[in-house]
Amino acid sequence: MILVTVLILLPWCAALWLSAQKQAGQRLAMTIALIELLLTLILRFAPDSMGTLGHGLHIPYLGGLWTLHAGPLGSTLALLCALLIPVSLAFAWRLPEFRSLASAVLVMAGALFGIFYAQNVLMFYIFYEILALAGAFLILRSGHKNRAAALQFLLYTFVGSLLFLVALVVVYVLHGQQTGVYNFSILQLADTRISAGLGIWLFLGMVAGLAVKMPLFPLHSWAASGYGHAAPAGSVFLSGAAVTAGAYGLIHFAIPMLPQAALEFAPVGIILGAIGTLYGAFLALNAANLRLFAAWASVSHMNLVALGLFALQSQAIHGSVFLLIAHGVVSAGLFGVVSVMENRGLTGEWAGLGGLFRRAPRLGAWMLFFFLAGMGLPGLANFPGEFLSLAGAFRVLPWAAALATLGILAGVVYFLRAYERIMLGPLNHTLPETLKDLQQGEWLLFWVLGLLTLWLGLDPQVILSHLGILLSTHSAELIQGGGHGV
Amino acid sequence: MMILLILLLLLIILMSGAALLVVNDPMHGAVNLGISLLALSILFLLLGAPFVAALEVMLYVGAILVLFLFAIMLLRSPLKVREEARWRRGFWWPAVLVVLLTVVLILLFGQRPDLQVTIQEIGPASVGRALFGPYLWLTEAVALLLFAIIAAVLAIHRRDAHDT
Amino acid sequence: MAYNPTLLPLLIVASAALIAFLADALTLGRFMPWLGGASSIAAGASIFVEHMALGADLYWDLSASLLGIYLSLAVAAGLFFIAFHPITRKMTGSLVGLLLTLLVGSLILVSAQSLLLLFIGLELQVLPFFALLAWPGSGRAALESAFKYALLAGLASAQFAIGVALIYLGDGSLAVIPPMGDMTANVFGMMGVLALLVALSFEIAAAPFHAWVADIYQGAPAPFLIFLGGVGKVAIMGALITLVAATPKLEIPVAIIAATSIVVGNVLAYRAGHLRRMLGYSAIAHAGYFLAALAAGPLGIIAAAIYALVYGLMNVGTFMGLSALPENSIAIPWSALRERQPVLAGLLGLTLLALAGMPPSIGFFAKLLVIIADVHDQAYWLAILLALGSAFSFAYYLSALWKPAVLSNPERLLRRRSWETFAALGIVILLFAWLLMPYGLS
Amino acid sequence: MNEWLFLVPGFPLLGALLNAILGEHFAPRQIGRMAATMPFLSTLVVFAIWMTHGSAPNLHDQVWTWMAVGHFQASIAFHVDQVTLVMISIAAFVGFLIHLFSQQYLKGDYGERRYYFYLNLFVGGMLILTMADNLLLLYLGWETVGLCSYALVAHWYRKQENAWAGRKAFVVTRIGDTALALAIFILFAEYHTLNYSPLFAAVAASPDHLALLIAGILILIGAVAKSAQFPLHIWLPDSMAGPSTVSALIHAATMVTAGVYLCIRLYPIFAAVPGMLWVIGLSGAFTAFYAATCGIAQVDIKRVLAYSTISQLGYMFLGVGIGAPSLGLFHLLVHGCFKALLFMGAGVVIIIYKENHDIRQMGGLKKQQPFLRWTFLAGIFALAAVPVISASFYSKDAIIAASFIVPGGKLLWVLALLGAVFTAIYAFRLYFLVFEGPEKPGEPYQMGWGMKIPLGVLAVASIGIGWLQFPPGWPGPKLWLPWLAPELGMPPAPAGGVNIFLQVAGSVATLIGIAIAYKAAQWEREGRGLSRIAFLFNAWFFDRVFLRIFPPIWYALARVLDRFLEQAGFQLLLLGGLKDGFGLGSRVLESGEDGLLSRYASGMILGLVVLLFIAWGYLL
Amino acid sequence: MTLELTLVIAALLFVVGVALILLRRNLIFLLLGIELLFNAAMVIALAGGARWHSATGQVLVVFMMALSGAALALTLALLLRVKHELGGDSVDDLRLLREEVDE
Repeated sequence: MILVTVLILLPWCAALWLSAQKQAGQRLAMTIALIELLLTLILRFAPDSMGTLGHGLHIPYLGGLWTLHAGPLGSTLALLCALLIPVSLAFAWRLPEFRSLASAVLVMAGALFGIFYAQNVLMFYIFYEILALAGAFLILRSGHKNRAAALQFLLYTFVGSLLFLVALVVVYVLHGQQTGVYNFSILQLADTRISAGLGIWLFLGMVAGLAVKMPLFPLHSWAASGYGHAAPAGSVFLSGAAVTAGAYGLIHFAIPMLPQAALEFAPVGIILGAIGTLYGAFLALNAANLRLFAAWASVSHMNLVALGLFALQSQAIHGSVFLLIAHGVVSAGLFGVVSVMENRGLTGEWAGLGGLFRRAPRLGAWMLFFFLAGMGLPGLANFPGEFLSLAGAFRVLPWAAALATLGILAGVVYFLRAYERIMLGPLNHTLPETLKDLQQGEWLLFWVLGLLTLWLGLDPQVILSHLGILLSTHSAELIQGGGHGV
Repeated sequence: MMILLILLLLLIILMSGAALLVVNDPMHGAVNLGISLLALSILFLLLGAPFVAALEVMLYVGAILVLFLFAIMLLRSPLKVREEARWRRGFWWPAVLVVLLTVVLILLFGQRPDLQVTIQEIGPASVGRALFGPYLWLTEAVALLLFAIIAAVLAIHRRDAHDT
Repeated sequence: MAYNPTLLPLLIVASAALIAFLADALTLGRFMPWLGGASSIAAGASIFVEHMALGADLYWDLSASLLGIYLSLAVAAGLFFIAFHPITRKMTGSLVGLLLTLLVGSLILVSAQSLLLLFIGLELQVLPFFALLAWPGSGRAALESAFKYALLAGLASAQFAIGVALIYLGDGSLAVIPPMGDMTANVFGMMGVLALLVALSFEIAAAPFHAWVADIYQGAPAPFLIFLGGVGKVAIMGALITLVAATPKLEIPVAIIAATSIVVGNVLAYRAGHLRRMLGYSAIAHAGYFLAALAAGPLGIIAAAIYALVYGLMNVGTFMGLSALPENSIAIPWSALRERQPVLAGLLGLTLLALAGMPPSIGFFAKLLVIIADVHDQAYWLAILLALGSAFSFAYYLSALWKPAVLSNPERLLRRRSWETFAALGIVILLFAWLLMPYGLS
Repeated sequence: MNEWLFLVPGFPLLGALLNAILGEHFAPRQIGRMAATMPFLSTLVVFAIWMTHGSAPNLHDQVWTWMAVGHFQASIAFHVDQVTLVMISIAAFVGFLIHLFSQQYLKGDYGERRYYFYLNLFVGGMLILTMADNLLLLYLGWETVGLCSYALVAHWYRKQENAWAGRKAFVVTRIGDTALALAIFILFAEYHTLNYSPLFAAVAASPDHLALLIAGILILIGAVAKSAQFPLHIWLPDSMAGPSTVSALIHAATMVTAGVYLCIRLYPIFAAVPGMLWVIGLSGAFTAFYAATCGIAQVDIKRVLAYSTISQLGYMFLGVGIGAPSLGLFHLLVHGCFKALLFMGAGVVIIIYKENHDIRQMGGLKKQQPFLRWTFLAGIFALAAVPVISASFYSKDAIIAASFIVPGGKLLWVLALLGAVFTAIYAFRLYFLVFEGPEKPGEPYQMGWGMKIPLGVLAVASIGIGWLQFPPGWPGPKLWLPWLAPELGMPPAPAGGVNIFLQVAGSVATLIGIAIAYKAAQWEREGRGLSRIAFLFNAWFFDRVFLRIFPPIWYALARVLDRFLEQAGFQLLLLGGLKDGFGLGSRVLESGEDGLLSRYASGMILGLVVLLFIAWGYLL
Repeated sequence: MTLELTLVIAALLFVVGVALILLRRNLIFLLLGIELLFNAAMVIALAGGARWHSATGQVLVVFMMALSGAALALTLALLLRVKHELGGDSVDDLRLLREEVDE
């Protein structure tokens, strides 16, 4: 219980301290990040840590606000986010605006841990909003200081999340009227009887709020400008860790609250996910520069996660969660490569690149490695997730899953075309003379991410076997029974 | 006979109101207001409130109207009597609004309960008893307010205050 | 009506006001803010003591006493705050006197049960502002804003008077809850109540009657806006609560006004460039949220009371922050403010976030309560409108946080040690006051 | 023996891993030698398996569970039976020979370390593909092999067209991979399992024709793309841009045969659907004929061999299609040997003529390189299926003969026979142009023992290996078919008179081809050769048509989606619209209050009037 | 006698007052308009007093008179300063505070 509270509040105090100081404080930020990693490791693998950790802050009408519950899914995602903090800070080590980026990332990290260990839906909502706000500051402060992009990100997430709030309150009030107990904890709200018609509207509200964060197809256009204008090191955390909040919210809160409506929404969700995957692939092909390319690649993968998640089928949902974690690591690698190139003064425009492999073979090798992972090459992180999601979704809606499978082909086209434009072919004369290859620090960072990707690719059971029954017991029979078999 | 008198008063107020709307010089406006106020005090007498009728003449016509005249006198720059435009620039749109207002008042007027009443004289004594009986604290509050207004007006017009 | 304990708070404050007025003559003006502050705290304490007492026309029920205590504490805080502001160097006595009359009016408004008392409370509360807004030492813009406010407030009080008269004509008694049934039983009562509603919604700047608010916020000197936004508006909201509680049939017009003001407020604020005008327009939106709570039945009344209180707190915090800035500042010079007044900058940032409804602050929980009340009353469309409104409010509030205005000469920023303590207290309240809220409910 | 199975793919993967980690600290020479020892070790293990379980191999090694969610059980498990044993021996042995050959072939070239890394990874991937016991592991091997072919074809990345050729290879094979993935989904959705034996049992138990038909077609598309069969063959001629050793290994012996191996492995699925086998046979026969016609008009030495590979693979598919997978496998084995030999020989020829691939500028090399000439000639004999002495006479002619007696096989037989004629033409045309005729001296080049041993071994193999299985009615050992019978069943064998007629027809076709080839070589030297036929030279213009249709559509769709849907749709309408909507709204409302006092008052009165109307209408 | 006529007079006063405020250009007329509104209120109050035979009507009138006078006094004081400092006494001169629409 205290462990989680420290886990959440420590980064916030650190962020406060950082913003108050004058000098950059890299060392402080990195130590905090490593402490966080240690804490999440303990929480994930400590023998007795599973289950409800403690009740706190019990408020009459709102229920126990600070009840913390370390579920298998929540603590695994927390581990992923804790890993991404030091990675993103390491990539941003020499950025001039390190201080604001680090404080934004730390605030987001605290909010994320709050989300993963929350048992009370209102507490989840509060951390979700703080995450969105910190994300907007990250986009604004770190990259090109572009206010329009930050504002667009803000509008998308806040309109969505407030609709989620209204839907949540309706469920809360209905539950209160039915059972007389006014409480926001998910255990209580899970079994409210809601009429089908109203249920669909509520679920749409919740999907609007949560699916905007993992950019589901129609609500995705903040991602391009958001990732495009934030510093790539910031986008490492934004696209790696922050998007998991939306998916986690759907699995842990939205679906258990409205299982029947979730079942009816499944076909629509799969179709949107399929369209989104292809749409992201095509736009990545046509991206104007490297940042947008990585952004659209991330959007395409996250839509595949959405496809698996909405299929509500045991393989699909395990696959989508695994792809979520794999995407976190792989997109960290992708954006890491982008940030390393930008540290070396390359603008990321296609004209300024070409034949880079000759000057920086190590960078070229690692870029190919992460591009292959992005393509879903078997043996690397994305493949198990993609394959399980598609196989599961295929059993629910075959033609839509077939459409999404084209994404495998589209993936090769845009990744290899980009790789060829950057690395292969004759050496581009405009490249700066002093182009150094990967230094010791960056090389080590890529090795860590690379080994993790390889390990996840070859032995996915390390995560899949620990996920347990993803859909909470209540909604599981309803879905499994009414749904699409194991 | 009473009806005739009230109709006459209605006519006078209508006349002075119309004049007020049309007249150009603010001095004439103030005079017209005075006429309608006097007609009103007669109406108050008819309604059986002699104290208020007297008050109307003394307080309203005497004090407030005189206040207006002072203000106009202070505002009027004696040099030129320029022919300034009577109506505001955007005239038509609010005019339509006023007509609408009258229409809705007439519509509502249609649904009134019957108002047949026998007038009883309520002299100043009972009003005085009421003022300092049940409404004592109210009068004290108004007293405080008036005192505050005096302080406020003084504050606004301090001579050396114009240093901004 | 003979003396009874419910009148005690009014008497304390009224006597302090009179003393303050005299003090100017005896050149004791400098101590008046402290006296004023002490007397309002005493008034607040007395309200707390005879909590839930029913006077002849004053009834300190739950919401009235809650708001009453808040009002007196806010005025006390305001007085202690402006004691150091340069604008109060001249005629502090009469200034404090006017502010205390304002407090008397507000306390009457919050707890009045008789229409005439309500009318006088309104006048007591509105008239001092005519002078305060144009206080010597404030610019020409302040004068224009004062005159506009004076004229429009005059029109509003005239309508209020007609309303009172009509209701009296209708059912013969001046009580807000007349003995035989509802005020709106007959046509005159209905017209009268609507006139009252129009006058009061003008005062809190709800939609169709909102036009004046932007000019006043732009022109008026910041210290007095603490009182206009923090105290005046909250009192009027208290009066509206008693009015709507007494006449359930008013919920449809209130809902309509709420919807229009949320839409109008957000649309205007989204485009407003000038910081103070943006705050003005957003005040319209907040009036809309308050009315949305009011239109939601019995639970709505409690939610409205809490929302009024929270809104007042946020306004006090914002304008305390703004009064440190020079008069005509278009945007907040964050960097300069941070060096000279770090905690005050923190308070200003936090209040902007609270006004927008950022979760950990009480702004969010007040809005949450309003949404719960609306949903409870099946008014889903109002809840969704409120949600969308506050989502867009983030856009313009945060753009105020982001606009990097550079101050030509940082010295013009006022620096006061004591303001830091006010700011710290404000931050603590804003962040943790929501813990108390549910206990207030139960 | 079971638990040692993982070593077979393990050694090359270990080699690749060592190369990746420690590569920078060693000289390319040592990396090369380390890389070569790895396939040698796995060949030893394979040899050990031959020794111990040669007669009826049925080994199984479960290493670790890869994925296990509900019914979706896929584990890293290797299974060796007759077919797999043949495939892994080719992959391991030929792989080792190629490693040995490239020690000298690529000495001093840039990116040598990268070359050996991908070569080791390729051999490992190929071994995993063939030894996998479930579809998912096969898919892993399938894609790793695709990746290595991309990287090795684009080995000399400094020239733009080489990089593009690599990408083209990977994209086209990836089309096949997507089809294969879809087939796996269908099979999993229908039969809830990915392992072979339970899958075949379930298919046999309840054959659902529609699903199996679609799955079959999709698997065929996958095999066609990987083995460069007719519609999806365009990538093979272009991938000659890579080094010859790569072509020898990948585009001759191992990767391209993966498609055939897939069809052989999933034979029960095809058999369950009536008419499916005939479709495979037709695609094989037509490709054989089509590629052979293109082969005769090529001028680049490696492109001739590329089209010859496509056509020979066509014969293997024909073999599977007519219900004789064991014959197909036999031809695969034979082809693996002589095609690798030819490619390596071609590589040496190219070095001698200083990177000039045009066979018209070559000639009379037999005097300068006698050893190369004899080994190359052995390969050409095998390619053209010269009766009795060449190995492919026993395998290819057996397939052509078997196709005659299969119901509906007449058309296939005619195509195959014509293909055989054209094969003989281009084979010997190539030989005559390069080695016979007036001498055009090239660079003197001394082949070390590292190059001579592979060429010699493969030359002997391409002659001798045919004797494993004599045609019916001939005296001599018939070992191959009975050995494979328990797993793949006996192929249809023509009887008595028909048999003799077919064998004679095959041999006559080859001899006619050789005669025409002699004339064609002379025409070619005089400049009036077959290469002037543009239709054949550009492989029936298929490549150009394909490239003008699909990529432009794909990029245009991307541009359209980006400009109209993203910029116009989301940015402009949704967000821009929102902003303007707000702007418009606020301007309208603002005009209502341009600071004018009475405008405010009228706002109030308007509010009052509206409320009174509502009161009059509803509330009373 | 019936009170209809009195109410008609009150309605007339109300409409004229509103018309004055909305239409006239000179500020003095606006103030006159407000006075008319207050008088209308007084008439209605007295009609009520007459109808219910109680002195409350007259008490209402007394208070209204006091308050309207107070409000008028303050507004006129402000008007004088406006005339002195902003230079105009008509409605259109009050344009200092407005949304610079073209910013």
